[in-house]
Amino acid sequence: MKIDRRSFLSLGAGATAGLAFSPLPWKLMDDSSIWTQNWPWVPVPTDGEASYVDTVCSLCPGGCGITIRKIDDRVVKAEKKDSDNANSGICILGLSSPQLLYSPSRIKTPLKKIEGKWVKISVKEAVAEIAEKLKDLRKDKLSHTLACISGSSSGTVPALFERFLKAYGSPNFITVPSVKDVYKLVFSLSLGSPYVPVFDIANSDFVVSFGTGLLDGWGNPAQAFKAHSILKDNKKKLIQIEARLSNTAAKADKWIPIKPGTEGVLALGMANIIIEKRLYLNKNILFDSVTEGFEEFKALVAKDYSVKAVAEITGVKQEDITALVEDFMKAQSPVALFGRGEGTIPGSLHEMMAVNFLNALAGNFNKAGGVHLLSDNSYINWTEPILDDTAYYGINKKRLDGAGDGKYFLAKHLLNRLPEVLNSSETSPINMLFVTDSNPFYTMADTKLVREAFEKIPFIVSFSSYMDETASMADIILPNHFFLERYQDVVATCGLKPAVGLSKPVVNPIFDTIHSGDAVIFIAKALGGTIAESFAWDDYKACLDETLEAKKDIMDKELFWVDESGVFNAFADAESSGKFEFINDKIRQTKPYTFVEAEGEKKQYPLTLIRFDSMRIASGYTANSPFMTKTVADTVIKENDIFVEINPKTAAEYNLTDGSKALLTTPKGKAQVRVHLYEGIMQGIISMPSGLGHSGYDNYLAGKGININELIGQIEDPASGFDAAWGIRAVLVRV
Amino acid sequence: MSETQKVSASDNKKKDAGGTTILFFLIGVAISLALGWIIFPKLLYSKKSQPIDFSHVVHSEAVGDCDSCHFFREDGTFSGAPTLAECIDCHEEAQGDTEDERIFVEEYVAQNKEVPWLIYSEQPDSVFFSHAAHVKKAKMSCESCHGEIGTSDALPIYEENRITGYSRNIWGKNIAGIKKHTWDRMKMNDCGECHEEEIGDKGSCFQCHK
Amino acid sequence: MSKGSKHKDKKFGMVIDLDKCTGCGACMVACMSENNVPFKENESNKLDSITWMRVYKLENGKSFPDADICFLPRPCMHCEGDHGHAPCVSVCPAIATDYDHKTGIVSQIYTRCFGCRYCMAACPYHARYFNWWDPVWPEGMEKLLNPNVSPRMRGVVEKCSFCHHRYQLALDKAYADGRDKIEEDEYQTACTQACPANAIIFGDLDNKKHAVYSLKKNPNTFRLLERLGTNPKVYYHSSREWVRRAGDNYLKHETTKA
Amino acid sequence: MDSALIPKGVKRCSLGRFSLWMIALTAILLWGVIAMLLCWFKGLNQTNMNDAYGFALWIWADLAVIALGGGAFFTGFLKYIVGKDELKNIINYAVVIGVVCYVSALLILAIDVGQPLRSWFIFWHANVHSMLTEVAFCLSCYLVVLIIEFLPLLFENPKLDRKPFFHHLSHNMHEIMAIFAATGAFLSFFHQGSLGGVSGVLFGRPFAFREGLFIWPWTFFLFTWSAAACGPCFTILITRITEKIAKKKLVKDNVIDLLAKISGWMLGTYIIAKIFDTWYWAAYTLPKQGFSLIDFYSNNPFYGIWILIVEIFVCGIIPAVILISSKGRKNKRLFMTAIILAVIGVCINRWVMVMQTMAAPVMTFEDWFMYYPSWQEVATTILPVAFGAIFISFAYRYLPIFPQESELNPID
Repeated sequence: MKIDRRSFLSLGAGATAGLAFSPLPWKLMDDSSIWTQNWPWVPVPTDGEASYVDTVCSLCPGGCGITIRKIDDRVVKAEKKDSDNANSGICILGLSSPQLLYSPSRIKTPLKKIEGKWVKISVKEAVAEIAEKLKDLRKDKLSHTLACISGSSSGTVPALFERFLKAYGSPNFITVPSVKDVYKLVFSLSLGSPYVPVFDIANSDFVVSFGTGLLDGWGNPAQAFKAHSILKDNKKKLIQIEARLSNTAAKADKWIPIKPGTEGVLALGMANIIIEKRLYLNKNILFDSVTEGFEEFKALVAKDYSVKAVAEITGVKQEDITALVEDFMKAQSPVALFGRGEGTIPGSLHEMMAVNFLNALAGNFNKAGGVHLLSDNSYINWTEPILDDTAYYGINKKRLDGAGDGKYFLAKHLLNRLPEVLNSSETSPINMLFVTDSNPFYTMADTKLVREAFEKIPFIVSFSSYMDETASMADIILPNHFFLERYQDVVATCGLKPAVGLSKPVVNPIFDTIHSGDAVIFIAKALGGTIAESFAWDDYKACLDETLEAKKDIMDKELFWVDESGVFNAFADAESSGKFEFINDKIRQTKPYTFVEAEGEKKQYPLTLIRFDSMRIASGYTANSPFMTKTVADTVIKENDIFVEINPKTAAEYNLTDGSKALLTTPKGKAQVRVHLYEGIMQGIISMPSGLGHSGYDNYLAGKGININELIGQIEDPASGFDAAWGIRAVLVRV
Repeated sequence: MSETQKVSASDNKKKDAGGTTILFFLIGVAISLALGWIIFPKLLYSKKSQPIDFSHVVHSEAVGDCDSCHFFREDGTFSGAPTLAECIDCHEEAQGDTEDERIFVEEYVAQNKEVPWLIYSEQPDSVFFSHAAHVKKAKMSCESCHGEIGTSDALPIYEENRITGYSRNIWGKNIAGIKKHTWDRMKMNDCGECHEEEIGDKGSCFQCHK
Repeated sequence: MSKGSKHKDKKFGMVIDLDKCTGCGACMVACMSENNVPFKENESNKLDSITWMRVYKLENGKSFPDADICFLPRPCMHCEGDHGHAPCVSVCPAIATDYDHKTGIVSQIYTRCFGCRYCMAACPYHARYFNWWDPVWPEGMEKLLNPNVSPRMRGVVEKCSFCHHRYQLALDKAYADGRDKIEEDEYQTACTQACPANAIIFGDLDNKKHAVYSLKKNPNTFRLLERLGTNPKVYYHSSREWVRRAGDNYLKHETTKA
Repeated sequence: MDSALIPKGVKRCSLGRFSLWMIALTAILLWGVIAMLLCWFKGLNQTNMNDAYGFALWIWADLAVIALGGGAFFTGFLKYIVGKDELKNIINYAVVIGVVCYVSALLILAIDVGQPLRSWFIFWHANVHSMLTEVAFCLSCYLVVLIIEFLPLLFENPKLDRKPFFHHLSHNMHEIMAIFAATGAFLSFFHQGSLGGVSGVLFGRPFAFREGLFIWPWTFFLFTWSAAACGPCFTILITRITEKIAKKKLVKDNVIDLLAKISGWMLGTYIIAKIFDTWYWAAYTLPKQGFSLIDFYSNNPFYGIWILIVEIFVCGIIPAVILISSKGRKNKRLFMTAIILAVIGVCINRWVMVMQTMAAPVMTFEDWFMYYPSWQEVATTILPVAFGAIFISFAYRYLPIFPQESELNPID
């Protein structure tokens, strides 16, 4: 036998043939594809027992009852609570809460900034350090130089902060204002009490909205959407008056474009027609015995707000105005909505009063389909904090923002005045700033001014759960639990009644975070003396239980406790004259009617930039989840470029085509943008979404687009002092 | 003459060479068959022991049927392997004095740590298997798929496919895929086979996939 | 299949009221959250952005002030075609997608799909998405994954399943309770459940008692691209003629189907 | 050095020169291989394809390359079945080109699928209703046939031929080649059609969808027809290019002329059918779906009516007329123009059936989708071209592909 090359060849051939008859190649082929079906780098969700836990969403002021779906001890989804009562509902933001809970931009432990770098510290160390600094201030009689910016004014946590400032000795507790503050002023002035209006849209047969973003995030979006759907089911009308074809305008039965900022003029013009044609008479309402200042008001609108003049100012056709008035007054239960967009910018007091006069003339207060007035009864009945001399001295100092004083006599807090106050003095009048539940450095207009002001403050303590813009400027961060990890009372509205909901921890805190309520109590205890005495609770949970008392059992069962007594009943109950007052001394003091104009020279800035709010972009303290940003259209954000909407005719004037890059300049700043041609916007107006251009947070959000607040300045409402800017003059240059 | 000689010589050579060729061919075949049928399966599967041993017999005598520990949740889903929560009622304290019992109580129960059981019948993530449909609706016995594990006194070695990460019970112990019992294999075709017999069709994809 | 058993079959479908849809995007997020849809840092390229449910913005093409827009949520249409001959089902070479005659749902089996993308070429609704990238969940976020839906790997096609896993779970519950059938409200898709405007109604299109049955017969109800013969199971409702017309292609002289 | 491998009676360039040529081609090949590996390991995000363009450059390349490779089956069909014996002088080369084209097609498909390790599912879990299944089966079977057709040629290499086994095998295979050719022709008629069916059955895509006979849309028949018409043109084109590079005549004019004439008639009849198909589509199929022809040739930056004119008139009617007329065939320049136009024509046809189908919006509220390939797509598409050039170079150098070569170029 000779072994040659051929033998090896045949060995190989045999081996090949043999392999074909062995499982090896076939099993390998099968297993390699099964391997691709189970790639180790693709996560496999761990299975477990599913459970559902109800809680109240506190990501926006809406306070919806939601259900969290859990698998064992992890949160997998937020869902609408399966019931019609108890304010159940969910929106895109609430649906995002699981992503926000596990977000990479969560702050995982208390942090301290040392030489510009974040260093982990313990809760104990953080509390001790803050207390030490606070003690020093007190020693120097500077307790009033502690300020606190709170995102909300309602509920126990803001109340604890406010109480802390008082006990410590500072008057400078400032809340982030919203349209709700102006709503209260509207009714303070005309009914003598700061009622909060609830618009009974679902039962109305004719809704006129003066730029209110009914379907763009206003109020409680979930409830607003539900109400709108009922309107559609009942085939009732919605009219939207707005410069831009917003989502609300698109859903409306009629969209009436109007020059922005002139909505109040239109409302007064409409009031004039109603009075002139005596259409209010058949409305069986407030007149004669129940109104005051009506004759004076009548004369005022007759003089300045003829339909012709109004048409000229607003750009709305005369016949459209008269037709609108007719339809409005013909309706059984008409209602006029006020407050622009989603209501994060408080807005013009006079404009809202003007619109509310339509409600008065239609006599719809507390009627089905009209405006329901809720009193802001507090369920928090704590004993007053104990004040020592230092505290007493401190709280009697003037508020830094000037609220409640002089020309700002109406407002309680004026956050928008803070940057100016800080910038106008050499050294910061604030030595320490608490920032809780808010991101003022991002949400306040005129970012440049705000940065300058904030940089002056020697010590900032942030209580944010996220590495947002303000937190990154802080010196110490005591991160709050996310709402799915904590107890908290949430002030809400159930149906047409005031209510309080209870957020309950759905999971144990996943990071080393601390409830802001606990943080305040611990800091107070660390300070000792009367301050510690004022905070006798062991912790926040004890405080909450004590505050809610028996209500808690109801909340545990039904999430919400409804305040049946908090409804405005009859005009006779009103605290002052018991009448609806068109004009009175206080109103006269506000110099009616002045509406806010956009800042900037028309010549230099021929265009007007307005902001628009979108459900898909959260613009407040809570920022977008990755899923939400994913839903944002490519005509809003492309890569990192933001788009500015412009009418094609205006675009042609500026030699701009769809998608072209341009430099947007306003009196407040410059930004490179791209343009999106949109037929749904008035000529000469351009618009940009709020809520983008974050520098904080994670890579799913940071760096995308421009923060519109960098381009828009605040404009003090001459009547209230709140920010009433609805836009700014601007110019676009192709680049 | 010389021509013929030449031819026959070459023929002889050919024959001889042919024999060698066939022999080598057969050797090749044999090597491959041995490799494929014997060595390959040994290499393909890694053997793993369970963290602790467990006797189904002892437990079923003590607590009853399978569903005492492998139960349906209220929502109709199947709980699978029991968690500590189920064991703790009896095993707060050591039951008996075996080494495994000691480990279980000391390292798991006392430390509240779940036992990382290796699941023989673990299907991949893409599979939706409804225990409710089979046990509750079709009233099938556990044995029809899980075999005699319920009457075993010790846990068998867990074999894991090194490429796919599957338990060997899915493909079956027999490398050729031959099965004698319904529980010998748990591949999709085995599901299909039974469904075809019992229901008349294999069902749609989504019936068993997610 | 015998007639009797055919009668028991369900035909799940949807009616979406475009008059109510506000374009808020809640359905999209609910869907992504329910179905373990991956997300990337940059999702602004909508041609490479997986959204089983996508809300389109329709424009009427008119100039200011007559311009109008309408939002149109687009899940998978679960086309029935001609007897289950959906555009995508018939072209898949590996039976990775099939039409279930018992539910009317078009399935997609990610582990079977080998990524040829023929189904995507076949689908006129762009309802099918390809996993161009490996899915990546940032650290900690893998906790969000729903165990009832299997995450997809790179290189396969995925699409809306009408939340079929919820049907599986509902059946499980029914079996465990000793029932054979589920009630209509036991099985709802995530988008239907989440829609704050209640614009989506989901149910058995053949069930005369269900809202979808009467809604689909409304003269203002239409389907997308009906003329192609795709026979979709998602219906839309709009009181605006231009919206209904945008639902299909028409020659200039043709009137919109009522 | 490699003279032992070179067939008898022909002259080849020096090994050094050949090596240089190979190095150049291998460099291109490597570029393609890098792109291919990127696609396999990093995934298809390396391409510019997207959810609107699931089918793009690669699928076009596949369709085009198979149409061009159609020369093999149709020449085979003509020689073995119809009995045009002269074609034996070009059939070898047609087969070589065919092998290149079909291997290329399968390679591109292997890169194109998102899960290459699962690609065997198409056979194991086949859906018989899918045109792609039909394509995969026929393509693979036909490639096997082509290789069988190619093998005897390989065994005719002087070195292999000396071994009696290969010599006899080759001889015997020649005997039964007609059977393979017939099988191949049948498979080819079928899969060329299936490829046409791939887009023709897409009833959700009005641009591509065609009515037809039974389960086969008209594109099924048009694709087969056009491949039969233009495939041989590609064979002729490659032959001419080879002659140009080799600087000698390899196939006699009468052979080329015959093939060209048949192609001309095929092209002519095809284009009539294509015009009829286009007219029927525009006049009956489209309006039923609410479309008019111009919808597909307007409102976008690229696809104008010009592309239809170029495909049908410039690259269809004109080359057909030239190739049919003997005067046209005699005029060398005109002849080559016609051949090139025919090849371009079939490529344009495959292009529009893939790319324009994807580009054209179907939902009224969507816009045209425009796409350009990434370098990885281009490189992987050029990869088979480089592979083809290498394969053909080797085949030409070492195999007696052109039976008339030694007669036409006697070595002194």
